[in-house]
Amino acid sequence: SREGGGDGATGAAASPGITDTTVRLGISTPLSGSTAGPGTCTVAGVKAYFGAKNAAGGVAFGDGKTRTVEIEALDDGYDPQRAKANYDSLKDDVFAMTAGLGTPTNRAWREAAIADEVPQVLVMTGDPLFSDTQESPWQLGFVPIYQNEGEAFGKLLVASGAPHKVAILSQNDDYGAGYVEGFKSAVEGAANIEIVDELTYEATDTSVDAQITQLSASGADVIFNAMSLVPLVVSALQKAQQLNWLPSWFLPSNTSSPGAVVEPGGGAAFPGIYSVSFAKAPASPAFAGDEDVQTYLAALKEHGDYPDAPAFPHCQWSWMVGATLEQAFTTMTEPTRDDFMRALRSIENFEAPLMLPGTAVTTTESGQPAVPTVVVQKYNGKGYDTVESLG
Amino acid sequence: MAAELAVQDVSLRFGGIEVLQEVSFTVEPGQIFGLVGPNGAGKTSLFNCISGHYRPTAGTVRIDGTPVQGARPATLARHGLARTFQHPALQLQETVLENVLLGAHTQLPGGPLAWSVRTRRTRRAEERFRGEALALLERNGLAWAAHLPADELSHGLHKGVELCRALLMKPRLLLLDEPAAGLPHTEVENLIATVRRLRAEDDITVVIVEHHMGLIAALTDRVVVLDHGRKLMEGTAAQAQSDPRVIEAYIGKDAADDVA
Amino acid sequence: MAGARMTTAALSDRQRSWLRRAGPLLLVVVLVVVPLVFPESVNETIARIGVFAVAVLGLNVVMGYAGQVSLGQIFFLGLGAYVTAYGVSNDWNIVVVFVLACLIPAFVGLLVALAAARLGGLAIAMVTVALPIVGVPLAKRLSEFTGGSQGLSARFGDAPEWSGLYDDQWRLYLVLAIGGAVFLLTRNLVRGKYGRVLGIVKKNENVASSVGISPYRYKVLAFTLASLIGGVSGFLYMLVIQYTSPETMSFGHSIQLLAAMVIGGAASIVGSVLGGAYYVLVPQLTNLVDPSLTALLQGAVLLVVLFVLPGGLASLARPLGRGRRSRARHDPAPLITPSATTKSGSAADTPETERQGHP
Amino acid sequence: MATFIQLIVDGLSTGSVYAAIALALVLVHQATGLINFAQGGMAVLAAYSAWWLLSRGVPLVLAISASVLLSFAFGAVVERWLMRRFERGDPDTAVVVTIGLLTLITGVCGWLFTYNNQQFPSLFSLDAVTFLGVSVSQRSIGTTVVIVVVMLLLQALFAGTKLGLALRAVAINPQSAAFSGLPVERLLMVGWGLAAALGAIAGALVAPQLTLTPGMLDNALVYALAAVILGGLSSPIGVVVAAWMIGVLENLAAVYVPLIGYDLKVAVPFILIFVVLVVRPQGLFGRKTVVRV
Amino acid sequence: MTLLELEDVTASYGPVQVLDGVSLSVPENGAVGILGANGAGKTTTLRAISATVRTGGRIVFDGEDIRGRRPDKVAALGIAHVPEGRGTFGDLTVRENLRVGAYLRKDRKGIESDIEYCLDLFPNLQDRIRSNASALSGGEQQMLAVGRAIMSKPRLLLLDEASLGLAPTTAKAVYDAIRRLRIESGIAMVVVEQNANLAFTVVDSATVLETGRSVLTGTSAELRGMDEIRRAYLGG
Ligand SMILES: Nc1ncnc2c1ncn2[C@@H]1O[C@H](COP(=O)(O)OP(=O)(O)OP(=O)(O)O)[C@@H](O)[C@H]1O
Ligand SMILES: Nc1ncnc2c1ncn2[C@@H]1O[C@H](COP(=O)(O)OP(=O)(O)OP(=O)(O)O)[C@@H](O)[C@H]1O
Ligand SMILES: [Mg+2]
Ligand SMILES: [Mg+2]
Repeated sequence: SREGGGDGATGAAASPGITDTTVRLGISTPLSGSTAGPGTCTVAGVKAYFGAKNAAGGVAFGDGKTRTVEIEALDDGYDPQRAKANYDSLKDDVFAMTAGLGTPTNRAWREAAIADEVPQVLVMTGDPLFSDTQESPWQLGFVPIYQNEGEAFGKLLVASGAPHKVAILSQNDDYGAGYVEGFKSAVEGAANIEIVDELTYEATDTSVDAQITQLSASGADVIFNAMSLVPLVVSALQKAQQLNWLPSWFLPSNTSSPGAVVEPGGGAAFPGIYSVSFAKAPASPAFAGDEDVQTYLAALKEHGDYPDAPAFPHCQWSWMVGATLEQAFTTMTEPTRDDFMRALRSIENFEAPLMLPGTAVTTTESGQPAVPTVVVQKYNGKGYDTVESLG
Repeated sequence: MAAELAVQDVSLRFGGIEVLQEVSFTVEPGQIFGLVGPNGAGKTSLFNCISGHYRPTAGTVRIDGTPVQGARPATLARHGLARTFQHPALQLQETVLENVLLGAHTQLPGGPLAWSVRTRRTRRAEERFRGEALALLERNGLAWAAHLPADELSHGLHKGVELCRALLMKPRLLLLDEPAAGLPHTEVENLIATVRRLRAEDDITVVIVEHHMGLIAALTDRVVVLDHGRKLMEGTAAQAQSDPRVIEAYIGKDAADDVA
Repeated sequence: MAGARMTTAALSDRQRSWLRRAGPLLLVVVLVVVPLVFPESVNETIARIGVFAVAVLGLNVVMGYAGQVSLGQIFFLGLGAYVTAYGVSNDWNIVVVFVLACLIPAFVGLLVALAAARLGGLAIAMVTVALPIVGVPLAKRLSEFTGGSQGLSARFGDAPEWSGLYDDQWRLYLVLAIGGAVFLLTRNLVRGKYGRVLGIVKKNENVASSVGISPYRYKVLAFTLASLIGGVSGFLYMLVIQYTSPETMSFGHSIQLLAAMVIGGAASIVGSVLGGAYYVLVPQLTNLVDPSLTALLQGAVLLVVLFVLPGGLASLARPLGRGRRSRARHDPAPLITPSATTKSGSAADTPETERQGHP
Repeated sequence: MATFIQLIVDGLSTGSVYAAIALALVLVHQATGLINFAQGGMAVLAAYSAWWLLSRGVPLVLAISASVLLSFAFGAVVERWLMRRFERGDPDTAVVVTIGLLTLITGVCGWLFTYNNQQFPSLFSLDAVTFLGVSVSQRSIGTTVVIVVVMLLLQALFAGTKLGLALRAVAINPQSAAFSGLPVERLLMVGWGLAAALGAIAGALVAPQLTLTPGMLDNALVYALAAVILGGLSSPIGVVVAAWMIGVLENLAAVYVPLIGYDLKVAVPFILIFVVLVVRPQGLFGRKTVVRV
Repeated sequence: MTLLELEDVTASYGPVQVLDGVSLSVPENGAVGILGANGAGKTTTLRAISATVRTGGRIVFDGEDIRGRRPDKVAALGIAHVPEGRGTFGDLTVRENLRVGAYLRKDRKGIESDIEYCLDLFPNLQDRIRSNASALSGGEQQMLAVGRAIMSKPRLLLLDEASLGLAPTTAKAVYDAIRRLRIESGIAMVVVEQNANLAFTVVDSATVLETGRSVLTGTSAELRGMDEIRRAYLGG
């Protein structure tokens, strides 16, 4: 950047994208292509959250001013190059970049953001790099790093004490790898856990039947299934039933939606479908009455231009991103990016709306994203219930 | 110096079809040689066997004694063999001049690098051959068309352009496949003159496939008559035209009477 | 009429030679000034256009000029980018890195071509499709070189002190210099000898071989050149984007490159630039209009442009040239009546005047 | 052993998905001489229209039939108002136009129906049929059967019927076709219409398995193309066989060839293409086209 | 009465006008020849009739002006055009080519018998009945093109250098056949032919084109009598 140091350094002078009455946030996320579904959610949630706030007059900042929040969301089609382009076009007129989905698309402009001292915060990737304060001073991940999710389930499995044969099927990228890594670290050396077979698939595959067939032959009673593609998860569940192989099934947080995945997959047939989560699932009857969920769904329709029931958890997540940002704003005493980062990094045990009991936003520990913890849940035929133990 | 062409027991088959069967003949250096015969007799196929576009199933083709059957057409072209096609194949979008200049390919010096930095040498060569190409077109009465896209020329004129393209290759052996087809009488006479001049000026061997017996008679030193892939007879044009088998199979009894 | 034809010809000749001298000069001046006058974001956009203009140019060499359908061009961009990223992050000398970023893709391209060029038409297309499609998982597998699916970042080409330029200006100069050189060389190549060769190999291999051109050899040559140019674009990609990952070379982008080539104008140098601009600007445009309608808008734009200009954007310039050319006319010696020629004379002039109306 | 056979069966049912699109590609190519990248997109659009009808309470079979008819019309319209302009010109341009069409259709679907996955009910139940340790869903069987039927119909169309002959003639040489009084423009529309209708069937067959999204067939398309080239552009039977080969060999390679594995199994069809086409340029079952000198 | 009437027809390719005023009249069952140098406009004239080039003027067939109709509509009126050069369907077999020619006909039996007719008119085709047209020799393709036109049982036949690339015997056979067709089925025809001797065996009148306009028209007898014609076209 031509500013070199970026005018954040000069203290009181306001950073770009913020005035006394408004603050602009930028998002670069896939709104077209194969990841458009979740991508759209990452925008809808934040938009809905601040839409509602703005309607109520705006957000009260720590410097005593009340500002309305504008969201500038651009489509990068999951193409790193376009993500960088979006960043370049936004960096000078937004205060901070946030909520964008995807590892490569966020990595593409990470270094530039550091050089320009532009916040790239609460992004939707479990890539640990974004939560490493040394490496990434201007970044902060939001969702639990993939490892945490895998680990949580691994721990649960170990805790069950009973012997388990585990088959692993994971997506061949950092996403799948992260989950598996976390899971393995948890079951490391546990006597009762044996990993009998481990396969991968490509995000571009049209079917994983062969993998399921091969795994079913392994005689595993648990499958650790780190997949990010709804259709494939559905067909995997179906295929296993056809082969009438019925293991306990682990699904990641982003492909465990009751409505979109488990029901069409006929999940009821399995002894247990487990997932990890930190957000209330609107579809689950458990939360039907929950007024968090009510306000959320209402706002999503009204301000997030997202009429249908949210099909991906990313909608809930980005809603929480909104809340977390607000939390930071309220403790911000200067309209500068530096002060914003300071404020953002000093949130502790903030129970954002829609958060499940036992989870909270904590930004103070390095190496961890804003949401460090998840709880393991089990499918109950309609939605999920948090569980402490297997079975 | 003109090439000698020796075709020996050449046979060619496609699946079940016997296209050529043990055809043999020799064309002396500097001769103008005629190849005639009914449709589907195998004349063009024989050309293809000589120019390397087809690989004879049996037999040998020798140019100046060296066997060339199965050699790639491009290789033969680089060794001085040029041909025209029965169905003129031009770059219709390109100008006539560009089409003719293709004939200069093997004589243009320099590799991709030289041409992408446009060394003096390459520019000079390009200029020189442009000149030669234009001269050739002039000679064949096509100078006026040099800068027209080929598709704006009428069908009959494509033959002429192809001839120029072949001549720019400065061949030692030239194969012409029905050069007179589609030309009106006057143009045929010009063509005859051109080929004669060719033989007189640059020393070259020419083999012509043609159904225009007038042209064959006027030009050729010897002819071979093919029928159903076999050699029916060999001799002078006059002998051929008077040979009953040839009249029977090819020329037709009362062909003469038609000519009013 | 002969006279008339000559004067028009002479005229257009003079114009041409004038352009030939002034044109390039003007272009150079513009290229030198541009980076200095525009704001950072514009410079970055122009640089990005440069990157993909080069990529499209490569595709044009193999497909536009030589007629070999290649759906794999993006792979060579990706390869070049990876080589660059790897070299830079192991801080090798940048010149060495550049050379390798050209040669390695060229070599891979050569190997692929040696095999693919044996096949005809669509088969080649399918073999080239394989490149990005296999390339992505391959890049993930070779994670020690490629950083796996997390990709590689490499920042280089910052403005040196003495230049007194901002980084974006310096980088843009680099892009313009390297890209410009590639364009100039390619332009020269596709005129004259090799232009004719590629043209005939595209249209009619039998004729090509009959004039001493081995179609196979030149297909391989074209493909190798395309890969080399692809490698250069990869180097520039790294210079400008500073990050690459398997997604960089995903099949979809290869298809978009193809679209960009045709939109710009196949077998056209200017077209390659326009294609690069299309590739970069249309997504930005659709983002301005409505980020959630990218695909819809892109599709619409592509269809509209091609519907109006089937020859691509470059054809905007062409028809003028064609229309103006006065039509030479064959005047055979009068066969029947001497008057025939005079008639034909007037006959040829009438369309002449007509043409002034609608060039 | 059971696994081995199971893998083959799985491969066949995956192959059938590719075959479905491949057949439509063949139809268009025979009738217009070009490769239609939008084929998958048009199938998706058809599937969505069926899905929409379903959501309005129309019974499945009716909805699909309706979508088939709609697609026929759509295909014809696309030919008449879009492709017509490019049929005579440079084939590359025409292909890119179909790419643009694909993008547009994807965009429209995403806009109208969002990018979320929609469940599409299947004509056939998911229950597995099991014999000698191998289980296969009735859905896969049904899909395969339908595809075989369509394949035979196409084969018959091109081999025997006057319409098939006319379609091919127009694709090969429009001008001479016109000279013989063939209604060139109408035939082109019919060709596209038929292909689109066929695509609609394909869409309805595979949508339940892939779940309906705007990009549902993007990945399948590449395999379909591979099948078309491998099988021989002119032979419906050829492409179906090729599609099955690809599906099966892909699985076997992934499982039994460590070097390839699941991540690089996608290379299999292309290796196959290369090996086969070096020997048989016209593809497995393709009719050899002679280029005379 | 006249079947086809051209009244100073003009034609142009893009901006390039190549016919300026060609007039021509073909009576029912009549045969008219067109002579002219290369590039005179013979092919274009036929194209003008079969509507494959942009035209002006009047083109009246069987009483109605057909100018500007679509080629296939014109063909449907019973006008069969044997184009210059390769007019065949390369990837179709010889038999399929002939069947395409008969596309507009409904009488199955008639079609089959006519196919047989073509095949013994052109024995070469008989031998190659199963092979792709693209494999045929130049002359054989020419035969096939003529055959296809005959298959459509036209009222008006447009022959563009039908003898191009045909061996003398074959060329003669073709023209004999055409003459017979005229007599037996009363087909009218426009004959473009460089081999004027051959042309004059069927046509009763002819017009000479030069640079896009008719400069001379007359009966065969008259024309054959003229020295210029002899010199230019008959080589007498
Ligand atoms: N596609 C075209 N574009 C522009 N001009 C053309 C085109 N085709 C033909 N011409 C011109 O139209 C004129 C008449 O061409 P036409 O083919 O009718 O001649 P012709 O009498 O058939 O000659 P030939 O005996 O060689 O077939 C010629 O001057 C030719 O240059
Ligand atoms: N590539 C091929 N495949 C199949 N048959 C072929 C092939 N090439 C030639 N033939 C057959 O070989 C025979 C001879 O063809 P060729 O073109 O040599 O005849 P020709 O003597 O040139 O006849 P014409 O005087 O009509 O040009 C023809 O029957 C043709 O069908
Ligand atoms: Mg021949
Ligand atoms: Mg003509």
